[in-house]
Amino acid sequence: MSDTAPQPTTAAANPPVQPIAPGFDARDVVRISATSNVPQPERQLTKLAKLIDVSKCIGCKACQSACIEWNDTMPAVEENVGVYENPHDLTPDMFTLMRFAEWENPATNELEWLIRKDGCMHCEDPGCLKACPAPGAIVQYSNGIVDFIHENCIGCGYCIKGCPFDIPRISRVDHTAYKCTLCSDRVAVGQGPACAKACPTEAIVFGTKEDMVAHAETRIEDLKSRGYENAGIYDPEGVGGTHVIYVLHHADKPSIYNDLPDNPRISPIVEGWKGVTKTAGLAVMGLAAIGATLHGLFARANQVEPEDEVEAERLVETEAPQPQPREDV
Amino acid sequence: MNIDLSRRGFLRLAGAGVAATSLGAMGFGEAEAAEAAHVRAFKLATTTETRNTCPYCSVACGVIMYSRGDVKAGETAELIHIEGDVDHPTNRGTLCPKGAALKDFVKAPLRLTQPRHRAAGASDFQPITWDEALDKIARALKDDRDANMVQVNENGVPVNRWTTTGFLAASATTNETAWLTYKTVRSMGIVGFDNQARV
Amino acid sequence: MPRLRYSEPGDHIESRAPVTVSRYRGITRLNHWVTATSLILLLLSGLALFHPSLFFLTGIFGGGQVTRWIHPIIGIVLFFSFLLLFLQLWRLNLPRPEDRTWVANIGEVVKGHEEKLPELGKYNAGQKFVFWAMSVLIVVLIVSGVMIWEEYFPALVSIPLRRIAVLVHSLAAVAIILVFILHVYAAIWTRGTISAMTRGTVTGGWAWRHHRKWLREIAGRDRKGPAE
Amino acid sequence: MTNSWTDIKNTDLVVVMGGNAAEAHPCGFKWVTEAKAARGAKLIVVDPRYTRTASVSDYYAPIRPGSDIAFLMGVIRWCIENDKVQWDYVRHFTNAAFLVKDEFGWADGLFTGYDEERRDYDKDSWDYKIGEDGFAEIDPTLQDPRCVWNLLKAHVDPYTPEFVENVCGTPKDRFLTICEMIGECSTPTKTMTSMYALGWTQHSKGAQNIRGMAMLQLILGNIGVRGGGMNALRGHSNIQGLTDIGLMSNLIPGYLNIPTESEPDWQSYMSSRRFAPLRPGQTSYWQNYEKFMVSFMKAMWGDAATAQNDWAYHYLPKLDVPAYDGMRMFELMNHGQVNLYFCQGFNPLLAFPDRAKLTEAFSKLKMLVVMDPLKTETSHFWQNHGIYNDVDPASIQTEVLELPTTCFAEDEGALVNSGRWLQWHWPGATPPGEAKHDTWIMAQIWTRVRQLYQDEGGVFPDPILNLSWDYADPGDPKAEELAREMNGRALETVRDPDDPTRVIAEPGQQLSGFGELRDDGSTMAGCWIYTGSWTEDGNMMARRDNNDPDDTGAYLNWAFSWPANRRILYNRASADLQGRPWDPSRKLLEWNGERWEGYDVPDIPPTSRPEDVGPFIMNPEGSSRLFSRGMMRDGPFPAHMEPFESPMANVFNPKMRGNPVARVFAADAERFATSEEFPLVATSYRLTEHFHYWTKHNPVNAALQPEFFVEISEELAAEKGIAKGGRVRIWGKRGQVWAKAVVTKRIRPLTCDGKTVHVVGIPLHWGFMGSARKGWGPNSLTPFVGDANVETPEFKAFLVNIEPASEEPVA
Repeated sequence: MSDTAPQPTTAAANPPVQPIAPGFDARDVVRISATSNVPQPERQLTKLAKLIDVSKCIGCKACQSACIEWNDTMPAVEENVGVYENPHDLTPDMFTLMRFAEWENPATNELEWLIRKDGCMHCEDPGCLKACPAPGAIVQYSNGIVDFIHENCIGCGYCIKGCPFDIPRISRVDHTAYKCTLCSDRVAVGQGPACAKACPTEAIVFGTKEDMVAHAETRIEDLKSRGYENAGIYDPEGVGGTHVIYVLHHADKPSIYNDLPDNPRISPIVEGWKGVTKTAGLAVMGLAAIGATLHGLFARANQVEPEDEVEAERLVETEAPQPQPREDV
Repeated sequence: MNIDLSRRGFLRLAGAGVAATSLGAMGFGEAEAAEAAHVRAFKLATTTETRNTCPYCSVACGVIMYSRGDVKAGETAELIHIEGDVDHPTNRGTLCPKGAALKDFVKAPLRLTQPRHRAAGASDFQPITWDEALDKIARALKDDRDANMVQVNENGVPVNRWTTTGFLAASATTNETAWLTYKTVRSMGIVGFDNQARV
Repeated sequence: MPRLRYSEPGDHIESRAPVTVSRYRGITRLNHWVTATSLILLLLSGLALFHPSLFFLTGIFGGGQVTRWIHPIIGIVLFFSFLLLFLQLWRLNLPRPEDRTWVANIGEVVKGHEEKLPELGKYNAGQKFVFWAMSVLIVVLIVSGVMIWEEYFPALVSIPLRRIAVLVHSLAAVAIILVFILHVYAAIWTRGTISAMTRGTVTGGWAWRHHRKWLREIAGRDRKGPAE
Repeated sequence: MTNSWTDIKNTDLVVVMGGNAAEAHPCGFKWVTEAKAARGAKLIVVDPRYTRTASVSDYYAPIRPGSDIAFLMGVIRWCIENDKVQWDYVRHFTNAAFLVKDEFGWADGLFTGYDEERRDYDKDSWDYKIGEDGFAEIDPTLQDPRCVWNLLKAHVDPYTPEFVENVCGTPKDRFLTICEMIGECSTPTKTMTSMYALGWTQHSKGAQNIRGMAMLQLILGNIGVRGGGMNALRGHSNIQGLTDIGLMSNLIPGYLNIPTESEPDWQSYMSSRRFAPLRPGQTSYWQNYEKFMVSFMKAMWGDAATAQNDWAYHYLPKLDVPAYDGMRMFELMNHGQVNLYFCQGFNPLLAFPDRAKLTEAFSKLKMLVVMDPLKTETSHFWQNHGIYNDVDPASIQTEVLELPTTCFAEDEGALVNSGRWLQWHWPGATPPGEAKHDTWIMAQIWTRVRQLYQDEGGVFPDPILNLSWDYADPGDPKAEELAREMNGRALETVRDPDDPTRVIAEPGQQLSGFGELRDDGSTMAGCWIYTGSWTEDGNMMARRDNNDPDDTGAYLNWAFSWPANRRILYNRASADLQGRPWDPSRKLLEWNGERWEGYDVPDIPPTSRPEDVGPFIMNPEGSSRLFSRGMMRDGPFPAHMEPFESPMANVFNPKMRGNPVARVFAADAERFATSEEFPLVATSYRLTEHFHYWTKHNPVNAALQPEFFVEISEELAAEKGIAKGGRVRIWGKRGQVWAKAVVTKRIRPLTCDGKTVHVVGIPLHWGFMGSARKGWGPNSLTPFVGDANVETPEFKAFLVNIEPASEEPVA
């Protein structure tokens, strides 16, 4: 096995039909949910990224369609609720979703239809993985892909609370969490994700993060030449950067793109819960248990003396009922 | 909660539970993942590829159909996936939301699988064999043609036109189908002939 | 007859030589043990999801999926079972002035010098603390628990609120486990106590030593005869 | 398309008007984004709605449905006024210099020769002055007041920016910004491309919309050049092919015509078709008409077609009306004059206008035969589906046969894309159940009919009995056999006319180009423009070499493009009069002193000198036409006409309704609405999530866009009390539908003729069959009238009203 896996790019060639060994596997895992000090792999895969150029996106939903077909999911036929989003939200059967926003640019008074492909951002510092209590249910490979291992998932939904982007969804059928895998199975054989392959305008491209950032720069240049001074890249630091990055015409205000978080980070509450609470709590409970045991063993127990029994008998035999103590009245 | 599922969950996960317990017993260490990290097996491995073009709009994107079984080898072929053809100059592997879902169009729940006949006034279709259907059609064509063919107009000019039968041709059939259809329709003198070019 | 201040109507002298006193009716004991069992199961399943080093505990329940599914259900059982218990016990767990003195001299309690303390009714301040702490924490746990019950209330509250709920839930869990430890420990350390929840009776000596007012009240009442 | 999808990457400016490429042709639109990203090209969208194409445009302007001609004439006026004209191109490659008859004129919205009775023009005056030499008179200086250029100037004069604003509702400043962006492309080194579709064709003056832009493109010198052209984005995958092969009432493969009653014999038929050149030395390619026609007759009737019997001329039907198009057939059907009707992969119940009328018409048939891969609305027109198809089956006496066909995945053959590429495809799946290939079905029907005529005799059996049918298995012809037949082969030895010793093709050999076709019966070809697609070298349509020297986007070795594998039509016009490319950086063809060379197949003979032969060889003038003579029924210049259902009167002539020469059947005239009863302008369109009425059968696409909706402005919603996502009722003169309301900023009220005009957008993907939720198509509302020249229904501009509706009653 070579020490570097094949370098995938968007549909560099048609998918292979001959059996081929996956380019990465358990040996390339750098983070595992509910598991500390994971042994670091000998080899480091090149960091990957999917670039979504919102300025090129025509909102055609080819990515959704390709995603459904590749993953063999089948979202329900819902109803129209007055918007273009269908399904209405991410679901266990819809890992990516076009979100549409009609925005009037106060600077130009022009209407802009901002269409953003929503889905897992594959954070460098994944909140889902941090929150997950099930060992091995969520893993991160050294190429940046954050993947769910369904056999290990217990369906508790902690990943939902951990995710800064509201991405994972729990299946009502098998009670495990689902989200975009970045088509890890395709990437493993040197293909780009299904959505990137399909995207008609190549608004979605896939490759090494380095290349994607470089490509983003050229796009930003073009956008600036068309009057979008604030065009820029969205690769939020708060989560250590992401392996799904956006080119936005208005990078100064991500939230206009259907509430894309301005400064996403793992919630301090989640950090607290999974950090100090977890450790301190366990410690306190442990100490209390141990303390009690020791005290029980070494301290003298509170015994009932024989004279107590005598007193009791005398009382039962002789004592008249006590007068009611005044203070009780 | 689907009890049945939890039962299966129970059975599936019981082993894991036991493993974890024993692990825990040994030195109270952290439980390890029951299932090692892995990526899903690549589903197109060992399928048969066939080049085709998308039947929807006139961009005519190149597609590759992946099937189990090979039609050219005379086998029955089950379509399992369709993806854009990277070699194609126009779409370069990309597909739109319709094209990307072509497999499920081919396998549409309402695909027709047998000839059906609806009698006058009937409230539903009944199955009919191909032979019965085709003979019915041939007979109807001949009878109507013989009855209504206009051979000459009022000025005695030969016109050989047949207007009481019409034919709407498709928009996504092959040129070859179109040519055979043309020959059939024109040789009979049908003038009520149109296709979907305008709608 | 005078209103009972230190005992339940059911409490009575079981036998006179040696004196045994009936402290809990069968139904109350059953109620207590159902509550206790669910609390222990919750503790085990909860801890399994609380800290990876305890995840192996899911094995007891048949794996993570089942643990995840069963934990909240047991929670519901606990809640209602404890509710019953609460309705039976809350009156005599109301604070009394002597509790203050008792708490002030908690040192003597630990040393076992109860003669230096005021006479007590059916419960001492420690027991009352356990009772009220349990009551409050169980309410907190059930409320926060429902908020994060993915399976049946996936979108009951917003994700930010769910984050708070899960934090509160785990903090409350830690607290209730501490209270639980205290409760169990006290029951063991104070010899002769367990039988109250097993057989339902305690020895006269135990009653005299720890809950003299309670003993006096039922003794006096029995003297007049239970007929009244 | 004059150009190809891949050529769009060569453009500097894309104008999407009368179309919505990003939504309807996403993968073709890729080349627009390519041009933007790589060349810095700009994208302009003019549409009543702010579409998904507009969402990635550089500039957008709204327009009132059905007012495109006013807009386009306005742009032409602005270009002329501001000298944004590519003069060399206009002078040499258009008919600007041709002198027009003095009688020709235009007044009150009408051209000379209008006959209100016949709803038609006498077009005699719409032509050139012909000199003694038999050639058209010209004035190269463009000084003569009767030259086309000056007549054009006069014609567009009324279309001022104010006029445009008033008629189209397009704000003046937006209109002018667009004029300036377009004007930049009048330099030889900048090109603009026009991408349009049904947004222009589906009007009662659709053809004139397109002429309007074509004229603008000629004035800017953008026809025949890389990154330019008139690019019609055809709707369906092989609608180009079916049109090429002439599956229309009045066509013969290769755009030849079915004769009319006024052409009783071969001579009279040919006389009006071999156009002689109108200028010295011009090609006038239709002079070869007879070669194509004879080869076709030989392909049809083989030995039964001889010079003696006028090539079996009488086997062809003769028309008494311009065409028995779909709409005329439904009109006849409705009068009980049609007994038997076939629908092959076509769902007319949702595709043609005025569904109520269609249902009535179908109910009067004796038998309806539907061949389709899917259970369609048409094959179930008689079945009750509650409010979605409220009919009484018992009262419908039509017999229906539903025949399961294969689909693309299961069959083999060629489809022709919008860029005229014939691409071969192969089967990769086994047909479901008893589904059969369309070729098998047609062959089975025909052979059985022939059998009946052989056994029983009957009326005029000759064309059937003599039809050539030499296939290995007559009951199941193979795609290859049919493709070879269309390409054509030699029947006798074909020799080089200039050098009779040189043999071009031996009998039985496949021909390699339509230049080899003969009018003496020695060749046969089913479709002359396809000659060269399956030669002695094999199947050219199956070629898959995607090399593209110098990245011109031509891909000459990928598949086959008609005619003669040419990728850009009129490509000689990419070079100036001396044969030098207008834009050296975008060379397509160049005259090297002896011959034309470059990246494409020249569309004039490779050795004909640039000064001598004009680029537009199909026209007798040798040049393109700013003035179209009598070629179109509704005028030699496009003039503003209102839709038949319009919120305002025609400003040129208030009495004129719609297109004065469009065909209107008596009953339908009664069913046109006025803006008094129906104040809202409706327009129909496609959504990117769906394809026509097919993908509602696909659960995936059904999930992506599940339910029928209409789009309205926030202003209209407020006015009518309609809530976002609420259910509404939309009704017109011919029917009513219920839909969900999408309330959007992307549709804004327009101000036309001083009035506020609200637009209601009605997408067309729903019906009562399939996986999506049940709904309706806009055709329940649209008027039964079509374009004056080609009868494309007026789907894009009609009148309706809208109101909030209660939730659907549970059946």
